[in-house]
Amino acid sequence: MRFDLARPLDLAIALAPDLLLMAGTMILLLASAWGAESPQRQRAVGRWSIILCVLTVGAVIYMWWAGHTATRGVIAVDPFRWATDVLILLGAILALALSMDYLEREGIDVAEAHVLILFATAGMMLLAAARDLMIVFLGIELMSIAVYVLAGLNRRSGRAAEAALKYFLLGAFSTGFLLYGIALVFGATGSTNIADIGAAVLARGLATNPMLLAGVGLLIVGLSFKVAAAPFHMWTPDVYEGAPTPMTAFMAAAVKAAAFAVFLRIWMEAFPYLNGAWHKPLWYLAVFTMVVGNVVALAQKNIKRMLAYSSIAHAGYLLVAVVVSNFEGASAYLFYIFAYTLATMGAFAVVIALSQVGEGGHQIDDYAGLWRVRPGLSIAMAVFMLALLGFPIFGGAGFFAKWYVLQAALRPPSQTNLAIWVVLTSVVSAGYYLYVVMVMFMKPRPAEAPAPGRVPGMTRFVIATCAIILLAVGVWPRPVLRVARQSLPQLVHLSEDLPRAPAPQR
Amino acid sequence: MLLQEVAAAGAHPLSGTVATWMWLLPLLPLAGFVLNGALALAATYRRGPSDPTVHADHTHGAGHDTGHAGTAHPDHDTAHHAPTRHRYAGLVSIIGPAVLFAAFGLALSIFGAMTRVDHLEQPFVQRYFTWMATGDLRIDAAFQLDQLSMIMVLVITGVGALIHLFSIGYMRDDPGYPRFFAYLNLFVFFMLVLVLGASYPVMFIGWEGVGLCSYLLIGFWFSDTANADAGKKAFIVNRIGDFGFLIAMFLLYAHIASLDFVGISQRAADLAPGIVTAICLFLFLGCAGKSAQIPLYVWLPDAMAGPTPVSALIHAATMVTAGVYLVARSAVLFALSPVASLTVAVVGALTALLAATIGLKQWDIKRVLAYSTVSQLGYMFVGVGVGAYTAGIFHLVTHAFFKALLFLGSGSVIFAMHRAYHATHSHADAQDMRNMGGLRRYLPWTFALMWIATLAIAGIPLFSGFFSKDEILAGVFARAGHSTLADVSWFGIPGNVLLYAIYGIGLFTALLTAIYMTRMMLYTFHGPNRTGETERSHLAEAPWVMTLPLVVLGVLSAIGGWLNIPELMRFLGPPQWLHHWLDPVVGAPALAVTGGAPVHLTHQTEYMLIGAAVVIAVAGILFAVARLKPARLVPKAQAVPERGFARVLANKWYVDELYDRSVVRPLVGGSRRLLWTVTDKWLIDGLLVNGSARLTGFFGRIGSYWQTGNVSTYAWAIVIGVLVVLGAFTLR
Amino acid sequence: MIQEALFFSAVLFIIGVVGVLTRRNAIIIFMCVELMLNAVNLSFVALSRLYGIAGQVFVIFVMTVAAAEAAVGLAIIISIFRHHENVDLRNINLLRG
Amino acid sequence: MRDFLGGIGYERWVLPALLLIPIAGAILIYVARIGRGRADDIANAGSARVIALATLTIEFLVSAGLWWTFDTGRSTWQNVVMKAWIPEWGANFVVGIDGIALMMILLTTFIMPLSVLGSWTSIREKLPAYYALLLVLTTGMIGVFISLDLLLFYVMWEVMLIPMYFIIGIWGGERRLYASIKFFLYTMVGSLLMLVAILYLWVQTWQAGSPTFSYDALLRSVDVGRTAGLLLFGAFFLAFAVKVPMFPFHTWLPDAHVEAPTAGSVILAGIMLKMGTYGFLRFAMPLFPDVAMLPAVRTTMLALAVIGIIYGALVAMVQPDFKKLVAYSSVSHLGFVMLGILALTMESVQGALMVMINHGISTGALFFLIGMIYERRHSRMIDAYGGIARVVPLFAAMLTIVSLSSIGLPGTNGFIGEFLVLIGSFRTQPIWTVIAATGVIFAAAYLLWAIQRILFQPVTHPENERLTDLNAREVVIMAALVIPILWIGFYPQPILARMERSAAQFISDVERGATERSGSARVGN
Repeated sequence: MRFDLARPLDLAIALAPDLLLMAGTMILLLASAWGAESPQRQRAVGRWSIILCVLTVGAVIYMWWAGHTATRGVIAVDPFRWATDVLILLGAILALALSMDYLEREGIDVAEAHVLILFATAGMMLLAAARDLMIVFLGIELMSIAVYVLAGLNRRSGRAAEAALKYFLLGAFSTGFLLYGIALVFGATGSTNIADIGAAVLARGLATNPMLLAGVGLLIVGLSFKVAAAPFHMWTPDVYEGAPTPMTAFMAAAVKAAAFAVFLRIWMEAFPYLNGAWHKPLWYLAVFTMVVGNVVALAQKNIKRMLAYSSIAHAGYLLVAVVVSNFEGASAYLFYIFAYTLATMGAFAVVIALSQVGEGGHQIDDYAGLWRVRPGLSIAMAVFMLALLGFPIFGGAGFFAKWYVLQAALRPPSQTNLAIWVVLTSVVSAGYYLYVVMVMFMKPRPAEAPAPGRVPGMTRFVIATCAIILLAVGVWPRPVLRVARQSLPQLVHLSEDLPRAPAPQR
Repeated sequence: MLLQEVAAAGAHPLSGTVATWMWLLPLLPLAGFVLNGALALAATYRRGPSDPTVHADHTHGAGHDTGHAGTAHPDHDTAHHAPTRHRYAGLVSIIGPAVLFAAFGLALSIFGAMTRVDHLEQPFVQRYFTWMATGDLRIDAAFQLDQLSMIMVLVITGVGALIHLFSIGYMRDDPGYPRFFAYLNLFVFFMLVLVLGASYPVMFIGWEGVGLCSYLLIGFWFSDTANADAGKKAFIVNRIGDFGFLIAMFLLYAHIASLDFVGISQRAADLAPGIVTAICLFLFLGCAGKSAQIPLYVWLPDAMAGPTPVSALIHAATMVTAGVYLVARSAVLFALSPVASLTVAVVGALTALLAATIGLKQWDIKRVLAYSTVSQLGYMFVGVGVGAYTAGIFHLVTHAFFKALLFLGSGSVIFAMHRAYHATHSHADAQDMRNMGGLRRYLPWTFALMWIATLAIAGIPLFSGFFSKDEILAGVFARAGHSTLADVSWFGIPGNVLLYAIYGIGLFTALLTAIYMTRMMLYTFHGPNRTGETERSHLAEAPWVMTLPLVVLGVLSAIGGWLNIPELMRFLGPPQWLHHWLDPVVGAPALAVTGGAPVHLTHQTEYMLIGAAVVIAVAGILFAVARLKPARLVPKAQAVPERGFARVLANKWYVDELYDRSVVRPLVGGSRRLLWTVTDKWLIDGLLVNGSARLTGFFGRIGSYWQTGNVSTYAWAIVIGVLVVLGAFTLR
Repeated sequence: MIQEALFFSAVLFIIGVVGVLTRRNAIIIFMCVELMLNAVNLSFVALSRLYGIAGQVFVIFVMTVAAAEAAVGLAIIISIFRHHENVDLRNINLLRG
Repeated sequence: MRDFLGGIGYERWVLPALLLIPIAGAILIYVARIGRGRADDIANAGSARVIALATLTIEFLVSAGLWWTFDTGRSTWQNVVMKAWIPEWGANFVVGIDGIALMMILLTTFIMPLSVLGSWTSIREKLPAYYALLLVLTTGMIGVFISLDLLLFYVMWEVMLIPMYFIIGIWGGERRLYASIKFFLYTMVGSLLMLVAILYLWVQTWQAGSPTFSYDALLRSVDVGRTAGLLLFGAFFLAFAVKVPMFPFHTWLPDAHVEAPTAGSVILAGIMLKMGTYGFLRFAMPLFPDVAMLPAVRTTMLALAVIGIIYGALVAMVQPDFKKLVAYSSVSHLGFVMLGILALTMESVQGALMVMINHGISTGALFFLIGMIYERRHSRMIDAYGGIARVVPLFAAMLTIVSLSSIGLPGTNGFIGEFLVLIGSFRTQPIWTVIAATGVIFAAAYLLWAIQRILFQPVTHPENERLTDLNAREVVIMAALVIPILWIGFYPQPILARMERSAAQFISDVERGATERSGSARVGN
């Protein structure tokens, strides 16, 4: 059925899954704050959070199945939103599972960690639904603030505190730019609704309006920071290394998914008619991100910093999908994020399984000869590395992800040179991904190296599911592919009523 | 498909006769090889442990076939040590020669069948199966029997059988006895395939096969580096020749799309003159490689490192003559290109002269014979070069007899010398003439028979050598006056002048031949004995199994000339028998060279030519007897090194050193330094591959260096980013 | 009137940015970021004269969010203080490379 | 035999079966390992070897059926099996064979069981993983040869890489890390560019209405104009030239060969090098005939091929390490194959195919022999040996026969291939052929010099006295390789007959395509 978003009841129903999640989170917040801190409480809250997420996924899938649409309004009701929601919730569930074990092992009995993850997820779902710059700002802030705290969760370690501080200061700084961008766009077009902006740009031919262009530029800056695109990426390695590993995984996967969802939606709806004015900067941004991400990753000796740069590189590949900014780009984004989330979550899960208490043992060379001691873990890690590299069959869905992005890039108007950049940087990425595999499989196990402890239940579950799903989709990608192709953002067809934007009074 | 084709060749007069069994000729020696080879391996192979890595360090693997006699003589064939005969020696010495005699018997019966058929125009071709057929190339595994190949088969099986007999005695105590006979049989198999092949590719199988066998047999005593090197050198130089043969085949196929002799003879006429010359020159490059002509003759003297029967069979009688057979077989092509024929003749003459000069100053008895072989081969190429194909083949046959005899004779001398030195445990060189002298008292049979061969090779009348060599020289002289060769000019020199020059060189070489052969005889058999007091008593004639083949060969080299008696001497027997016999094969091309009509010399000129040849031969012998004083010779140990021109000759005009420095060393050194180190290691690997890896690594380190860790740097990066993005908008 | 307001808010914004770049103390930097946000609020209020009430609603949103951000931010700065006795950013570079 | 196989629907299930049998074997190896504890060295993981050998022997027997059921008359694909894989993109699981693919499959299934036998005792640790990787590698290789869908081809092409990377990396020699990463990156650069080329072609079909990866559809429909064609051909060329390896892209081969375990080198040289030339035969030239036939492009490729022959032979001559020598000799042999393909006459293309098969057998045998003496003496240096013919006569006999086959002595299989390539190429490229023919001389030089320094000459090292001769297992391997060497040398006709039509098809595709597309005067010799 078709929601008329002007009526609050319809709006509430349209936001049902988000409201369900937020309500659940409130309850859990009270529950975790009620009693004394203890590992059992922490695990209980964790379990309940996962159940809540699963319920939300159920709600999302119901809304998706019902096929609701909505008039032009503050939020969007289209399959693209539901698909992004599912991906975000998938990331959240995996992060929650990992953090339950991790917090117990590290002795941080902070049940609120799970609640914060849920808050961040709520923020992201809001972003996915946002069709108004105001909602975008709200979503970003809700997500970011929760994640700032998550980064600094481990009160005992100075590194976590430093990571949180850096993320906070630079996050706030970039939000400033984002906000200023929104203001300028508001100033130029008179509205914060993406569809109205698009219509206004077309109606009043604002393509060359300096104020609008400046606003768009600042919007790109704000979102690029969140996505960790190249010149704005410098916070990522430090924050990823400092933050507790499950939180890093959450940041790498879910945050990126949400941020790119907004990126895509704005660019496909608001600014398609700027006759490519924004095309050039995004193009350079994508190439620069890919190159910096991959090349600097080569020099990394710490696995978490390496994975940080790898996530920057993948942000570059996703930017290619944005640059293409057509339906192919959107479905390529969805498929890519699906594969990327599984691979990154899996990789960080393995890192958790192999690291000692107190964030030790993160040097790649500590993994020397691991295959001889822990064959299962090393094979899983190899699968994740090859997935991130984009290798067929052994890398599973990773290959089809990169293939889909390349294919989107080569569609007319084809960006052949961009495709070449993707391919060449992939070769460079083989350098560090395979280094991990080589260290694990081909180097002899040093005698004095401590045998890694038993892998806790949930982490083992996460690693297994990620690897198996990846490999399965790698062989038979059709189901995920069909979903990705159909869930496209429902763009406002210009035939609908034009905006009632008030003419600017002098 | 196999058998119908054999039956289909019904039309040929020979099809009903025993000739249909001609495929058995090569098959017999092949069977011999398989049996002897199995025996050789059975004796020495002991199965290794199932897990070699664990077993690697502490077991003792003792192979029987020690490959070399106890005393480590570097380059001489010391045949035996403690007389322990090989376990299967008896069995092998039956299989080896029996197979050859059977083949010889079959060959004789086929020859008989061929003579009964009055005039045999068409060659008898048997196709067994299609070997290679792609696109419009179709090569059948087919044998062709005609008069020319019959003669060659008779020589190969006949002389081969005698040499097998000789080897029973000569190799008696060698631990590698079955292996020797296996390789020898394999050689005969490949040689028969070579001569019986019906097309160039099938012939090429034999061609490279004999090259392989000569490699295996030269390096038979492989534990000496010198022998192994000689084998390798022979094979690689042969391979250079084979390269020429291959290119000739490609040219033939590219231009007349057929490679079998029958097809070529039909279509040879429509080849362009330039192409025919190219084909013939490349074919001759193949012959030069195989039959040791300039510039590829260097391997034959080193091939003496192999056992003497090998030198006799392969490097005197059969393999080295394959080149002459090839030219005779492709007479159709050579007749069409006078320039190529002249080249063959000129190179033949020069090789004959060069080898003869070197032969003068060699001290090793086998090296003298080796250079004499090279020289005589030169003669044969002069014969077939100028178009006197019959004369060339005739000299080939007679040379097979007396050169095999000379080699086997020198074998029995070496056998005796080695037995003597072995008895007294002295390490003197059993092959050096300076250690011999006066052996006629101890080896009477060998002495007498070798004199027959020497007279034959020198060209003394009534001996085989005289008839064949004189026929070649007469052929050259006649064609100088009137033939297609005479009219054409060769690099500016008119044909007839060239032919007369060749005739002159031929005469002078005959003189040199007489001199160095007599020199060899004098130093070996005449004058005082220099072997040494104690050894002298042990010098004795070789057992009958070695002397009998010598006698047979002696008889053949004496009466060999009877095969093709010149017109002039009709009184001796049926004249020009070989000429009429080979007429169907090489008759037409020979006529083509002499411009349609058979050339004939007036009786006066013939007498004059014969007279000159006789005078030369006799003068050579007398000159040697007069000048050389065997008495003044001293054993090799005390011998003073030669000086001046003699040293140049002794060192073979330094040709080996020239090749080594000009070709081998730059090639090997160049590819090590220039190709491998520079191109491969530095340029491609160092610069491009590892270079690009190091470059990206370097940029990576820069990137991580800028990651300073303090917030203000990051803030600056963001601001710069903002400025860049906004900037990008303005300049679009 | 709008132009002057927008220009003034741009100036304020730039002062905020410069403040973030040059200052060393975490709290000062945070205050500069707040300044940037308020600069944007100013431009929003100015623009709402043109496009009606939507601008001012946005300002309310921004202020609440800024408050929440301040709370969380200061908590983080306190945790840094606990580790380093000072909040001078120059010696906070444990994580680098 | 043919009707029996026809009866059980052999055509329909054989090709998918060939892909699945090795996978089943790999799974079986790990199933057999459950609950057998950690240690998997030879002592208690021997079952892995047996399962691998059984699986690959079954694979060979199944594939041997193809030899009889292959219809030499038909020029279309045979035993075609088609299943939808990703319809959205028009990618299907399409497999089928023609003459060329048939022989390559038989070569693969013939060499794989021997390579398992060859590494029976030389691989001593982590056996289950090793043999599982070998089995997966078989699937990858056979997949490349039979796939008629470009996406499937690309996936199989990459799948083949990982097992070999691990085999070299884990069970290799001292510098295995460097060698394996170099091998991987070298091939990956080429194949990723090919990926972009395939995608570009795919987008063309997408624009023309129905997106498809099917080889036949692309063969007919690809017409991308000269400049794009040049770039695409360049991408394909690079991917396959690295694999062949052609001259400038060959430096990975010696390292990979030297450091790989015996079975690894055998498979690398025997089968994986043929992927490159197969790629040229199947994809690079038929898809872009007008570009391939451009005089400049064709001459450059010919030059690289002939340089490869001479360069490979000369550098092989000066190698101290016998395995590196054989590796460079492979560069030389594969140069002949490329010359044969580029000359585009029936004889030369058939010759090229024969050299691909014969090189697989003779170089495979050479690597087995090197592996055998390496197991005994743990050294690959030629100077570490000398005069061992006396101590290990059977080994010496085998090494001599195999070297002669590698030199191309008539009567062995080597000669058939080289002779056909040279005689065929002479008709269209006489100058290049004459230069290439000198390669025949160098081949004799470097190999004979090597086996002389190993087999003949006096015994200088005392350890060589205690070498043990071949055991039963090794004799079986060598017999299985020497028999085809002599058999193909003596009677190659059945193989040539089977490949005739596919070679003719290849030539007509390239020449017809070249004339149609370029529209210019008839391109060719």
